[in-house]
Amino acid sequence: MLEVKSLTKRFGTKAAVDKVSFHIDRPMMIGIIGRSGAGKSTFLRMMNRLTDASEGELLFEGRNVLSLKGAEKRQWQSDCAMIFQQFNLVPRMDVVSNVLHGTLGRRSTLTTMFNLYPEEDIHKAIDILGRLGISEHAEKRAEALSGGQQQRVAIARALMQDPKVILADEPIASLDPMNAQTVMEALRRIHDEDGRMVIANLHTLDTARRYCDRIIGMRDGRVVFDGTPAQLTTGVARDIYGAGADFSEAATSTEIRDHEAVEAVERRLAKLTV
Amino acid sequence: MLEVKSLTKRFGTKAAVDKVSFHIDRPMMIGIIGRSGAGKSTFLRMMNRLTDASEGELLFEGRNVLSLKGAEKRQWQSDCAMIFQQFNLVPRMDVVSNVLHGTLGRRSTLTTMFNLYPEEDIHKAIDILGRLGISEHAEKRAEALSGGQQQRVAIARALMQDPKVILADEPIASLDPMNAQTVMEALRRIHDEDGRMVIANLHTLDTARRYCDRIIGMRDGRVVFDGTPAQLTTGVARDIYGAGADFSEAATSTEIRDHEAVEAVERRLAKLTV
Amino acid sequence: MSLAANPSVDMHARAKALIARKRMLAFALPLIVLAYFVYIFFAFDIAGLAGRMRWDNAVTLVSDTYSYKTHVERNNRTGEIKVAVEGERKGTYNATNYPAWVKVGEDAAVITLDDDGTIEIADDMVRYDVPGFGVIEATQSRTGGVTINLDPATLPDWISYSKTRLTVTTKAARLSLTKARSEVFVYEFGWELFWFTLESPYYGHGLSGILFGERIDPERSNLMGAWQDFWNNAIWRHGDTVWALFETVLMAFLGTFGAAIIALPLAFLAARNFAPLVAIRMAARRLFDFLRGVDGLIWTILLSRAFGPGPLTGALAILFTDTGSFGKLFSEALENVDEKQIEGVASTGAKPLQRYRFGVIPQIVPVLLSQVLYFLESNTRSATIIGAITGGGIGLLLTQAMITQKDWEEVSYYIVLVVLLVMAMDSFSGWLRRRLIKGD
Amino acid sequence: QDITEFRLGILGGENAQDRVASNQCFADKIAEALGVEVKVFTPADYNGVMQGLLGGTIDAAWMGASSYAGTFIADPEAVEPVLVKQNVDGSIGYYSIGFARKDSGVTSLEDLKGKKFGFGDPNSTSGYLIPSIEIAAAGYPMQPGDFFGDVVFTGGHEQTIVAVNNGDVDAGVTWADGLGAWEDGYNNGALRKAVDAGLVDMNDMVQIWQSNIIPEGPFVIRKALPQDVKDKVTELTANLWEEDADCAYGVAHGEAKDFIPVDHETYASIVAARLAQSN
Amino acid sequence: MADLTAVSTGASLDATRAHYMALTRQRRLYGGIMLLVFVLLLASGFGIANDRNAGGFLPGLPHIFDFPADVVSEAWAKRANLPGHLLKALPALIETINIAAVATITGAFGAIILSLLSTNGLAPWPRLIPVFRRIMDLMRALPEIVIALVLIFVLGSGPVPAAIAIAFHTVGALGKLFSEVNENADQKPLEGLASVGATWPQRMMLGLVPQVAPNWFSYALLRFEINIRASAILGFVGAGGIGYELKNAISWGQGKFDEAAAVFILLFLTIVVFDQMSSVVRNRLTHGSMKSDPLKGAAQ
Ligand SMILES: Nc1ncnc2c1ncn2[C@@H]1O[C@H](COP(=O)(O)OP(=O)(O)OP(=O)(O)O)[C@@H](O)[C@H]1O
Ligand SMILES: Nc1ncnc2c1ncn2[C@@H]1O[C@H](COP(=O)(O)OP(=O)(O)OP(=O)(O)O)[C@@H](O)[C@H]1O
Ligand SMILES: [Mg+2]
Ligand SMILES: [Mg+2]
Repeated sequence: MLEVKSLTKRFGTKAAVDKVSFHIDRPMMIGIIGRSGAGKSTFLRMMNRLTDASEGELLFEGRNVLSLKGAEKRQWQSDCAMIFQQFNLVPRMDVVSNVLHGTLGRRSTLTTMFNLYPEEDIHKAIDILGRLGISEHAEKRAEALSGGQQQRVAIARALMQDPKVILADEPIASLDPMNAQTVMEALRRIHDEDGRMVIANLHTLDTARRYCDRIIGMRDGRVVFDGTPAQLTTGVARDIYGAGADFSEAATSTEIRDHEAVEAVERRLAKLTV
Repeated sequence: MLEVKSLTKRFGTKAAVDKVSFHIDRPMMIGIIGRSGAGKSTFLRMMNRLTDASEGELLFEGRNVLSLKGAEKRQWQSDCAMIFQQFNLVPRMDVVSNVLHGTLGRRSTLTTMFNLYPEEDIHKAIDILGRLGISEHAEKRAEALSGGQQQRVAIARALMQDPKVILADEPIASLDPMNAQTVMEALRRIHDEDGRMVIANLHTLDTARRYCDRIIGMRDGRVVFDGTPAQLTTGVARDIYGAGADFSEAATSTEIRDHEAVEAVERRLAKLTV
Repeated sequence: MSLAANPSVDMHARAKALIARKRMLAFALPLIVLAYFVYIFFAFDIAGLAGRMRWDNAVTLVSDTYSYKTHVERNNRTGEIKVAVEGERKGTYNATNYPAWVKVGEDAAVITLDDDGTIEIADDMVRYDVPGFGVIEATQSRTGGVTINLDPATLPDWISYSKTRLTVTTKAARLSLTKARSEVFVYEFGWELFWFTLESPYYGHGLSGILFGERIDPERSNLMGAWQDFWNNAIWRHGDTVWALFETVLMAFLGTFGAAIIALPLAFLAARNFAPLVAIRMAARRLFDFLRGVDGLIWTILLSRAFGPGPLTGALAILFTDTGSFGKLFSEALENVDEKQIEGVASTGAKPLQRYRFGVIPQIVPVLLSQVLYFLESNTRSATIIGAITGGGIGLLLTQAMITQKDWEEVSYYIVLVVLLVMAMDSFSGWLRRRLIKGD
Repeated sequence: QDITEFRLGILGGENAQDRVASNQCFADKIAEALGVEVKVFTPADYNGVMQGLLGGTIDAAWMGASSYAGTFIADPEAVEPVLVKQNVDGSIGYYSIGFARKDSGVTSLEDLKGKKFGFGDPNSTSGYLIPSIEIAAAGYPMQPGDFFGDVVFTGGHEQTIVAVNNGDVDAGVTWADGLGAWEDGYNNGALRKAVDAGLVDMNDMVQIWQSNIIPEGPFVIRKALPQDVKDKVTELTANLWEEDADCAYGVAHGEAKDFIPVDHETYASIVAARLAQSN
Repeated sequence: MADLTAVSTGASLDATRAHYMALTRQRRLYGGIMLLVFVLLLASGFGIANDRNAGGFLPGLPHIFDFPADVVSEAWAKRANLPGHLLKALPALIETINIAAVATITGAFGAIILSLLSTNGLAPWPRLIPVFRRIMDLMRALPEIVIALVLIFVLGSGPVPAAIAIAFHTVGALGKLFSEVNENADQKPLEGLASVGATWPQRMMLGLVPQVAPNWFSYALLRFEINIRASAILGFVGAGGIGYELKNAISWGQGKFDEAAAVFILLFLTIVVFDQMSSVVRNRLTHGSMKSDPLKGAAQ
């Protein structure tokens, strides 16, 4: 279904993604982990064709999507939805319009210019919002929503594309734990119910473990782990993160604890590390 | 020394401070507690003459400070220093200048405009900063300092006024526990060493208990408690905060808990500070 | 952290140096400005200016803005006597409607002034009875010139006398006598004939008389007739003035929005993050600089050959400069757009135009709108100046009235209108800005 | 070819509104004669009308002598002068008048050695072009420093009068019709208007110089217009005093005798003067 | 906790749909009407202007370069004179720049005072705020040319009337922008100073000015740029400076176009140079430290 063959992206001389190869044969929920700068975002952006690859192939259902051009490229983009860490919505537009942007790839330029969407698309958008539990905000501007709600709007936009693959680049990194859980559950449910492939960059191990079927670990642009959640032991995690023996997962956990106290210490930490 | 006689402040029809009366006969360290909106800030602001009172008298050493005008009012303000929750320094100015602002009340407008501060004032400012342990930051801009350091600059400014009374409006509310402690200790030390009267609004019971000689509790603009720390039992606290039987002081405590998470971070902290 | 740390002596010295530096700065800036002003004092010759200043001109000007004069003139060759507001043909009284303060007889006129002074014109003689001074009597003859009953050596400075001419200037009136004519200017408060000219049957009728009184002109209803005569007032020309105001707004409107429409696509070419080629971006930027650098007024002159005088030329001149200004402002706004939104739209497979429409436009619309409306207001003011050159709008009327220095009351009328217009545009654009940017 | 509209340009020292109003009857007559709409334009300065005539956006105009010369120099084929205003005394000209304050002791050009002389607008025939040439020809060179201490432009006739009266300049030039008496500021001209407005008292003023007669500005028509249009407009204008004296009064902005034919020769000297003043 | 299991019921979704569709239809209608009105206004406005103009838009378009071409060709023919003309116009240019500078400095000073008097929370007499605001509106609304012409009448022509006229307008224009900046200033430092007994001038000077000075300066620079233009333009009505030279040369027509070209080049270069300089300085000044957009109230 999806085959990545020594995919490489170089910025200048530095390889952000370095001969990445793996193979996925059925729709799964896949988590990519790795520390900052490992190349996770770059990989997803290449897959969505927001960035061009330097080398390698990425075959989806047998077709190399990296060589697509013009209308075909846009067709692929509309088949392969992307969800961003910062939601990347149009904040001044209302929620439904943002969701309807998911149809841009298949509608003519002229009608969309004047916001003229077919009625069935509008209905579908509201249905999707309903499915994600935020239909009552349909008329509000996107900027008026909380982070978790905005991310769900972004997911709704992705669903509106009716994509075969959903890419999510650290979808919960700017959310508080409560919202993070809602969003991850939404993604999982979409995978379970619609059978779409979901690839999510995650920066927390326990999230990856809890929600994904398969986890790929990256380090310095290379794949250093590829397996099930069960195989992801603390030792492996240390490898991926290049951490020493004192590594504790707790520091990156999203579970709800005594935030006040933790934050207080975190602040001291931040001050000291400056 | 200080006598408050049915002091009242009305905003519209609502009385923010409602016939407050009490009497203090020697310099003490006094804590005012009460939940948000109880009228604590309004009382201090009236005392410093930042806000005008609606009714009542406030006699300091026999003189009603509420009826002072013009230069006499400014003279009183310079005798009665105020420390704010948000420090209220001039962020783009250096620390010494901020401290020197404490002398504005007794210097002519023109000389201060051109930075014509007498040399002994500058020396005194540095000495005060030294006493508070931040003299090495004297040349930095105030905005470049941490919250705790800024609050100590604000205290230095207050001391520079050589005031008879120091008012502090929730001086530690925007500080982390470590800084909070430093600041409260500084205030206490000033009281102990210089014998100045200190009145501090506090929102945490344990802080008030630990540092103050006398505690006044306010609720809905009225004084509902006036006594020693020992008299401030949990039952009384429930009264002040209008809480039910499930009230636990822990909710407002500043002590550090959640040992597991904290320890994890502390460990990282330890590593970094080496 | 220890509270007992002792500040080093070094810190004392450094703090002192710091304050000393700040003190220097505090003095330096005012001193530089002062030095510059001293230079200007000499460069602009302010000292000489004080001597050249003419307060009497200012007084003439100011008093003329709220008062008007009526000429009573005897042509000494024909003996004909004429009473006319501002000496204008259109304001000439006929025998039936002389104002109450003047009695015109056969070759004679008697004027009673506000301060109880009287002026008499009879034949070749004028007699001015000035209260508190006495009677000034003068005659002219073809051979003997002007003679006066006072001693020419001891005249007060408000009487100017020579063999050919006598001028007497008092608060209430001005009298002059030459061989050719005897003239009296009588000053009165107000803007003369502002509502109706002397020809109108409504002249001299009050508002209530017109609204509720009997029909004055049998041909027309009172309201209708009064409106017509007011609108077509031959001296003040209210109708033309309103038209001129409209033309001014029209120039500003067309120029501003035309420029915005043209500048928007060009701004994409000049924005770093959208320009296809550096060369194109540079070319677009220089074009904007050029359009802006040549002021609107100069564009007016340059365009006048092709389009001739008129409001279109003014609108085009505003359009040219503002295309430059908008181009620069818009391209800066475009360079500040948030890439995330564009990427979000692009990731759905949107076409380039759709990317601009949904990724870029919603972001820059508030900025653009606010700038365009701001310019609309300030261009209304510019349009008055441009109109003065290109021949259109209220600006032409205003500058012409000022340059000819004839009727300062008209000048003040136009100034009031311009100020009201600009203030109205100011609040209108402010209102629109709030509506459009807060809403949608 | 046919024309669809006729555009009349008007210059003059009057308020724009008055200019339109006093020429409205004239415009109506042309409209009637030609059967097309007539528009009246009143640009603020000489340049506006000159550019209009040169660019073909104005079809006919009353011009100043100097601005006609300027138009001719720019394009000799643009316009032709057809009529000129004839004064009540039969002349077709007016004068440039040099004047000074009486109390300054200046009574002739000779007295102005080393003093400050003021012109009006550099585009004005009587305020600059003619006096700058004739005074220089009389032996008083106009280069600042040669004879006069300084030579400045005040900006216009009205400003010159104010400047002389205020003592900003020691003497200046302005225009007058040369009829009537000096003490009235003549019958017509900038001085007379200033006297009427109460800006100056002629008792304080003294005349120090007068130019040769300067031809009034011509009524010009664009050469490219169809011949019958030119003929009709010219004929109509020439008969204006005879047929509608009131209207003619407005067009001439004042009393006059007639509009009489004129040709380019009348302005040849002005053209020469203007060329001489060009770089 | 917003949960996903509680899927919205069909009924409420239908209501949302219906409501949103109604909203969309209404928006489309309003949007369409607004667009139509705007286009109609623009078109009819253009029609009126075109009709009232001496020359039409379309016939004029091919001749748009006739006049510039005349100027350029004559200037080129007499290019040997250019350096001389440039030199001759230089004093006038300096005068123009001086006018703008003096007007900007004095105007900014007045604007600072008026803006402080009319900012909520800063004004010493809050009740007079509307009065000072109206004063600024009035000063802004009066075109410079009007003030200049009146002053020329009283003071005689020269740079002073122009400087006063521009300064007057600058007070109004900058005053409005300054008071917007002041409004965004942080009140806390001011309150801090008030608590030590500082006087009003001390509070403004020591508490407010450090916060807002960069923004004030940035706006003043922008205004300086605009004022150079304004002072050049006032020269057209006899207020001295380079505009007067340009007007005299350009309206003389054929014969002095070389002079006009020289003055024009000088003026254009000056404007561009100052424009670029001020935008460089402003960019540096406001980099990061500003809340409000300095270009929001750009050229007037
Ligand atoms: N546009 C770019 N130009 C140059 N280098 C880039 C660019 N984008 C990414 N990089 C570099 O490529 C490397 C991989 O970046 P990438 O954003 O993919 O990492 P990541 O795993 O997503 O990290 P994070 O968790 O911080 O988002 C980094 O070293 C980064 O600096
Ligand atoms: N300027 C004002 N205008 C109107 N009401 C005010 C104003 N300032 C304070 N109040 C009201 O007065 C009451 C007392 O306010 P105050 O700030 O003194 O309470 P507080 O005890 O300091 O509370 P907190 O702990 O939140 O600071 C509150 O209800 C508040 O809303
Ligand atoms: Mg990333
Ligand atoms: Mg409080």
